[in-house]
Amino acid sequence: MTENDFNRRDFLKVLGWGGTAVALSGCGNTSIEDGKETVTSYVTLPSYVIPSISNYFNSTCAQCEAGCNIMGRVREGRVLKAEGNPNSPINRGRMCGLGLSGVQAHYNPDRVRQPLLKGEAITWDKALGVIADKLNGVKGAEVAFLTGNMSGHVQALLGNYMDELGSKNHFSYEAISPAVLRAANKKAYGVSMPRYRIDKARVVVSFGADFLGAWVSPVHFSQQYAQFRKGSRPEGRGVLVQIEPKMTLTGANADRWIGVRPGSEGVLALGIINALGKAGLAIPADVAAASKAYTPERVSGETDVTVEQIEKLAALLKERTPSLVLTGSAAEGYAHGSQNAAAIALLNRVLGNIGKTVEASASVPFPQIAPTVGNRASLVSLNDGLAAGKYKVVFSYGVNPVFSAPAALKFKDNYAKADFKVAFAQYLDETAQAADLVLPLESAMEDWATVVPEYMAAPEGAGSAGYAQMSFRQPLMDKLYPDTRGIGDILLALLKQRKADKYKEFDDFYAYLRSAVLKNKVALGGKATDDDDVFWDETLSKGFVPMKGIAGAVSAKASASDLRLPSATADQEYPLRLIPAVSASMRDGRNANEPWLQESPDPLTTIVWDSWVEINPKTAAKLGIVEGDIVEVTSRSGTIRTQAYLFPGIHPDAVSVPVGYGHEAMGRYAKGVGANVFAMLDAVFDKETGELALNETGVKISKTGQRVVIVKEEGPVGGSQAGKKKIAVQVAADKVDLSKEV
Amino acid sequence: MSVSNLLENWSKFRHTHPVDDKGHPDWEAYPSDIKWAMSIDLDACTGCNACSVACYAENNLPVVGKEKYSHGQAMHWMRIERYWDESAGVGEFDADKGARFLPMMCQQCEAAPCETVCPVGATNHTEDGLNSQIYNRCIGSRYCSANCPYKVRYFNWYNYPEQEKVWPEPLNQQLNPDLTVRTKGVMEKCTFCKQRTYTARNNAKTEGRPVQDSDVQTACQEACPVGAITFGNLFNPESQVAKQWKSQQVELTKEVQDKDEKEGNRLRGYRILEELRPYPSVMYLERVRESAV
Amino acid sequence: MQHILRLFILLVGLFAGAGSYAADAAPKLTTPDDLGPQIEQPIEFPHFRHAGDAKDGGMQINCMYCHTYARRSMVAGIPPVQKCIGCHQSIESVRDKPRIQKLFEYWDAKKPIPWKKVHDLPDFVRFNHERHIQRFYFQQDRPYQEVCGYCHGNVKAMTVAQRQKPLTMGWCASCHQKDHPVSANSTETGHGPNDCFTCHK
Amino acid sequence: MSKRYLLALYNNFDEAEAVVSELRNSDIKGFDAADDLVVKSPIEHPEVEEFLGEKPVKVQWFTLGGALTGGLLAFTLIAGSQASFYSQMKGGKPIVPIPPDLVLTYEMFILGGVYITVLGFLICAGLPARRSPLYSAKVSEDQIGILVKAEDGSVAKLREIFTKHKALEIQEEAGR
Amino acid sequence: MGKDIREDIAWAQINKDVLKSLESPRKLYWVILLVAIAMVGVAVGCEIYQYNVGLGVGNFDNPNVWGLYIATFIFWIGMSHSGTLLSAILHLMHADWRKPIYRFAEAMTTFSLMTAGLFVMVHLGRLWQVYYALPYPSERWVWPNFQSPLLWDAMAIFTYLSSSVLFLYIGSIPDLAICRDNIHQGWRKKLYSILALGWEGTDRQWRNFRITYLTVACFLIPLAVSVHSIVASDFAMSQQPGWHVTSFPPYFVAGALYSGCAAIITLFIILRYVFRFEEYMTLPILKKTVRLTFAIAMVWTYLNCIEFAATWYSHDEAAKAVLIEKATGRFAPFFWGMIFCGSVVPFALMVKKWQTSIPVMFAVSLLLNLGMWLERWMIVAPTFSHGYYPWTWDEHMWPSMVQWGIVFGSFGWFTLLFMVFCKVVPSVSMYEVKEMVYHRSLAKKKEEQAVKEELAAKGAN
Repeated sequence: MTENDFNRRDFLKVLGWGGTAVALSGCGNTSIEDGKETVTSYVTLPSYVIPSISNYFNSTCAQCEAGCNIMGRVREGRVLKAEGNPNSPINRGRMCGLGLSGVQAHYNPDRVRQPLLKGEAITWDKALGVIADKLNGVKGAEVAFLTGNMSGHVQALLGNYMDELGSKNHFSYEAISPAVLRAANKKAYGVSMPRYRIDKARVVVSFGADFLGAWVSPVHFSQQYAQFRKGSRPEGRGVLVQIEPKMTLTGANADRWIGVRPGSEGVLALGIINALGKAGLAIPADVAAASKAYTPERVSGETDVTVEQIEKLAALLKERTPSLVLTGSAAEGYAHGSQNAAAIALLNRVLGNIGKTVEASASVPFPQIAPTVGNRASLVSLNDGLAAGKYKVVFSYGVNPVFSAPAALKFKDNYAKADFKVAFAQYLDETAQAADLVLPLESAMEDWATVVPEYMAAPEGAGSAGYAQMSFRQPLMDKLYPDTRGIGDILLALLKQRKADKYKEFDDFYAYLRSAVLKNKVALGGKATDDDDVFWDETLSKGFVPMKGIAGAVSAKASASDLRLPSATADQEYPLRLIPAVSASMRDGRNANEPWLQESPDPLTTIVWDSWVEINPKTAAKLGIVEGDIVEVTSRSGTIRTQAYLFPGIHPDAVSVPVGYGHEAMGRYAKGVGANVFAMLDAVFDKETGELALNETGVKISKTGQRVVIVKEEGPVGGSQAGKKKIAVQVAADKVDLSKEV
Repeated sequence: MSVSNLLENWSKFRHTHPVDDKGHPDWEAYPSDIKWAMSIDLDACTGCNACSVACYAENNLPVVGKEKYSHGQAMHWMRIERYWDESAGVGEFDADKGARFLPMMCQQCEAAPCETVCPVGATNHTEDGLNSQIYNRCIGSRYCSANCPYKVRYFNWYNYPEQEKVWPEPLNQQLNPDLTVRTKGVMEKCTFCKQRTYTARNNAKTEGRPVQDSDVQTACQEACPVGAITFGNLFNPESQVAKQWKSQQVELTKEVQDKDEKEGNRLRGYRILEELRPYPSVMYLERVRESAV
Repeated sequence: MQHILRLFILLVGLFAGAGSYAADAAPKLTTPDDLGPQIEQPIEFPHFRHAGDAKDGGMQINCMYCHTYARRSMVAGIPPVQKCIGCHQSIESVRDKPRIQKLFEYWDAKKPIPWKKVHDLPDFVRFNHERHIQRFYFQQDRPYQEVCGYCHGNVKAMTVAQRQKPLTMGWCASCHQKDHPVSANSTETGHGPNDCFTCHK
Repeated sequence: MSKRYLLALYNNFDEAEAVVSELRNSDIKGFDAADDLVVKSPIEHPEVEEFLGEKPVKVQWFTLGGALTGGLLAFTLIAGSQASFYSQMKGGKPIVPIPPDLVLTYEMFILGGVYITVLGFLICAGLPARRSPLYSAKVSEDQIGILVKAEDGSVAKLREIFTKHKALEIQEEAGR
Repeated sequence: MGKDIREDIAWAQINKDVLKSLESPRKLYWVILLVAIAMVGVAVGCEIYQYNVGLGVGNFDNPNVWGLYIATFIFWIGMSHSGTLLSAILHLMHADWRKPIYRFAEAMTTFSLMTAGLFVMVHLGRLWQVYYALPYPSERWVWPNFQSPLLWDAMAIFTYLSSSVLFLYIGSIPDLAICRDNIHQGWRKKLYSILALGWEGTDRQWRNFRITYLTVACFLIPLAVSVHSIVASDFAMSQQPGWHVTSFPPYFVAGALYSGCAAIITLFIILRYVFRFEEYMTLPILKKTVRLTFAIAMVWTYLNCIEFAATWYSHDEAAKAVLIEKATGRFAPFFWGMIFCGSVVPFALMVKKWQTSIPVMFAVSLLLNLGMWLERWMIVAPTFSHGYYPWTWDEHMWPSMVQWGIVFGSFGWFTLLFMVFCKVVPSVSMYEVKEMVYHRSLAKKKEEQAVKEELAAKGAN
């Protein structure tokens, strides 16, 4: 690899994948075939490549923002599978289904293969020329760049580009990001994303944080959860209580799932504080004052949680410390979401968890590569700007707002108002279809990048306090399509249009990245005397580099003074609360065209290849709905038709529809599957942060008279074992001896 | 050939393998020093489906699509089952204590009901304790599936690679070359990642040492975010799986475990449908729930 | 009596006919002289020149010098072009032979040579070169010509390699059922695995 | 001296019986009732066999031989192939399990028995046979035929006996 | 109540009457034949489609891996048992009334076995590799698995089919000789003279014929029992709830005889009508067959009760669940249909007046056949959709038109074979009817003689 004339991509080339490469059509042909297939052979081959034996190259997963470190299994020039990097503090060698499906994003048959100008294939030179033309004479303030979460050197380049354009309009949008939580955390603990230590807690009370499914860094939290559940741990087996109106994967794994009335999470938190006080825990005066009015009886009435339950929970929290209270998307998606989050954060303060299970995290020492995290408020402001005709040229990368913006925002119409829209896209999704110019991206398995995760997990042991890391994404195989380019390369080319001489030393993004990394060798754990090539190779082979991060500090000064928690008001016309459910595999729908994800059943309903609406059996009985009824879910902003699924894990006042389905474009596996729940969300905003409140939509449900057989993994008896107690068994914790287990 | 073999093998194979008449293992007769086994901690399992997707990736499983899925023709070797509490009665579901998840795949039974009934001998017991499935030998009578108590055998109802075009170019480049893509009319099932155990055994043999835990992980085990799956050689007392089986007092060739007869048994290892005597090689650990809350 | 005789002849004839047909239909276990089909390769590689005995003008190169992966991988592998060039760039005497020129054409164009597979097993078969080389070459210490030649035939006398052995399942199994000494100077014997699953994937 | 064949047809078994007993008691030169007399009937008639005298039937021996061969062959084939099929183990059962093998042994026992019995029948009954020198379709309809072979000289005598017992028809042909 | 066969019927008349059935058929024959061919065409089309696309087109799913094919397979196997019952068992019992009707019953055995055999093929996922199931010495040294009941099945069917064909053939040699003697035109002449093997009815031939016929009959009886008990072992030897039942072999055998008898009644009536065989297929014979059917129906009902009771009072919860599922679940209409057709309808056979009523018996026999088909389906399907493992229970699987088409076509195939047979081989055994008439007249004579003697003795006194 250190040979000068050796281009790394050479051996990643797919060469003659006959017999040894893939065994297609396994059976049938039983004879020896002479001379029909070609042997995999190479011109040159590094000594570590042995045919039929896989090589593993470290890289970083791009399927969600957690940024797990992965190893790509490469054989005969093809990447076959993503496996976890065992040394990574984030995922510790593990993977989730979404991450594993990354290879299907790479090999996807529906990828865009060449630049498209209004649907016509053009060359890259022409495409870049068109961009230069269109930017000609446009003021910086008239250019907007919409991205999702970003970090690393691509972000640095983007920053440079925006500077060159003289634009400050970089909008970072994520449809399902925990944006309210960040703000609330900042207020309560002083850091927006502290390290949660589920593994150290004896009790975890999670207000709708689906940390095993789709929340922040699920694989990392799953690791912590595995520790937390170990009976042989010094703290003993941990207890998980999940409080949320719609059961998430985490709720399904809780010792106690509490189906709270939607929106009343903050009330319940204060009720628990109140009960804790009654149980004899010392409560700081301001908190005591704030929670004084929330007697268990009142709280019980508002939240639908029994008094007994609240008291039991308080007793458990008092007895078993340290505990950890988490705020998740289910609690923050309201107009008073920030208030909810603040009330819940008080619990951590009261219970003395801050500093114990809520730890300070560190951020990378280079601000230009630190993650820009997306939120929904930025989309709203972009939308407002578009509506006002402020932006002439709009770039979008890695986001699909036409699909995921609430219909009430009328984003699609506003987007059309911009003169020239450029989408950097891997698929021809809804946004790319609405764009004028589509530039095809390389997949994450062909591209170079660095990634700094927002949630900075740290390895065990000393030195974890100031730990920060930067992960590397490197090509795992040769480009499938010669006419695709990496985002870094495109940005570099665009920069060269503006300032050719400043960037002329960099042939491509790889060169830029390499030089940027080598320049900061020392900060990245190397010595100044290290050979550049050796250092670079070692870094790549590790897949990530630890850095001495800028450590933050957590404070326990959350104030309880300005809490205003509204009581729930009944909506006569739209009596049910719609909860858009975020599933671990589908998330916001950007991975909907990966068939493994479509075919892997939703863990709770086991439904595949379609969306559904979850209804509590009691509500369904009232409405006369049975499983498989096609129903119309109507809000003030829109209507969707989908199949009804009776689900015990949802509050009777709520219904839930998964997000990510209902694509009208994107590819053969995503198109036309299910209904898009984003399209029917009301435009209600969190009062403090301006975030779109996802759970604030009231709906009504009506039957259409049609009925289908739901396509799902579970059989007609549902989750019943039909009296067979020896299939999936559950025992009470005090009935087993967990402490001596191996 | 056959008569001399008969005479030669007669005495060798008169006795049953590996379960002799007394109902406990005749390990002496076991032809190798490896018995692959698994244990799955349901208390850790979160039901996230990562194992199942990993299995799709590793074992070239076809994605059949909605239409065929609706006909029950899904090809997931590892399926995640989700059960509810039924405190109020059968079919009356109660979500207060969450759900229970159970990853189900071929249990690699020691006395597998599927093996004896295959008319062509396409499924046999291997010397390392697996229940093999020889795709090319299969004629598709589906008798094995009919006789499987767990219903974990999956039949190729269609010609997925060629006629159904399940792997359109370039999706087919992802296929794992270590095992074939099965064509229509063939039964298939979980193999405990045969290609991985094969490589592990091969490497260990080349190095002249027994197989260790660190040599091999199944794809599901490797992916599992909570590490609920343990896999290894049950005959190696140093292996994690053997330790777990031992500490849970689960013995491979018993249909009723001694510990289950005892009062106040504080262990949680069990095997599914043990009473049918297939002697499954997968031990599950009961899900635990705190009752104080 | 006539009837009996007639019937007898009929039956015997039937059995004999069916038997001889069956015997004929089954591929023969070893076919020492029956070479497989001739396969056209991009370059007519003279195995006899490289691996042949010195008395026949060969250079007696060990098979595993070029097919170096055989001892550590499932597949024996075809050497990269680099390997050919490694020697041939310093062998001036044959530089202008047409085959060598062709080789250099590939090298200069940086293109891999599209060799055709000669010993091509069906897709559902797993054959492991490493295992066999380890067992017979390293442990049992047999000459490499014998070890490799058992399946590949007398390659050192061929130009382009041709399949000489049937490579059928029965042929594989005939060897797997034999007892072989476990090492060069051991009386202990063992045979190949019997499990279908070992070779079928 | 050349032989001649005579076929006489009768209406019922009583007449035929009378003819046969008379033929047997008669002393005609060159005619032996045991060898040269064949009775043909449209139905199976035990009395005919009775008055013709005991002639042992040997089909049973074929049956016995066939059945035993079939059974033995089956067991050897099955057990032998199980033992030599790479000794594949099946679901905790022995390589050569006796009880299941007996099922097929039993089937082959029957198969062998039936096949060889039928073969034995063909051999014992002399089938397939060429047409005998004299045959009348009446025999397969409703009449009983008595076919005799005798020397030229005794034809008249035989004819006389046949007519005496009200033969419906008498055919004659030179023999070989 | 019609008349029985006349003792004084002329033997030549028998020949004439029966041979008439071999003459050129009426138009209706061709119409039915064409319909049968069309039905076969449907099945062949379905099979080609299924062969090309895969078994999935039959709408199978993971638990329901066997559909109608295996149920129909058992149905046809079961139907084959009637021939053996009539020709072998009743032969040994010297029940002479079987003689006019056993020939077509035996033909039915052969053809239903041939139909059943096709279902084994249709059912396979890889029909083109079916030779893997044959025990032939191959270069690979690979053998089928002789422990598999499915292989026993194949072997039993082969044995039964070939034995039945031989039995049918041996039994009809004398009749073929009659045909040879009476038909002198065209291809038939050649065919019959070859098939008759030069049979002349000599005493030597008859002697060996009798013992052979008896021996083969003796073999056929245990063979028939073993065939259907082996089919039962396909289920009883497995471990599935509802299948793993000790009483399955006798239950299957009883069911087989039952459906066979029902089919005999159906065909009896059809042949009697079509060939005007009123003289031979007389109502007293029908009556006896009907009574026999009723007896077997009761045996079957009894075994059914035994099976249900054993399941109900056992501790096998899974088997009990399957039973409850059968009786109350999705299959309830079919289950109760089976009980109605199999156990209630036969009581119509008890009514004396109906026993000889052609239309009533025709309708009843069709219902019985339907009931027996349902029985087979109710054995196979519910266990699949309600096995040990609740998660895999499936209530939605319904056989697709491809499956139904092939099942439908199998009836056409059977009809086709049977109709061709009826025109080639006499469907009433002429020589045995002659024997029957002869023995009956002898017995009558003897009786008259005895009466006379008695009278004479009385007179003497």
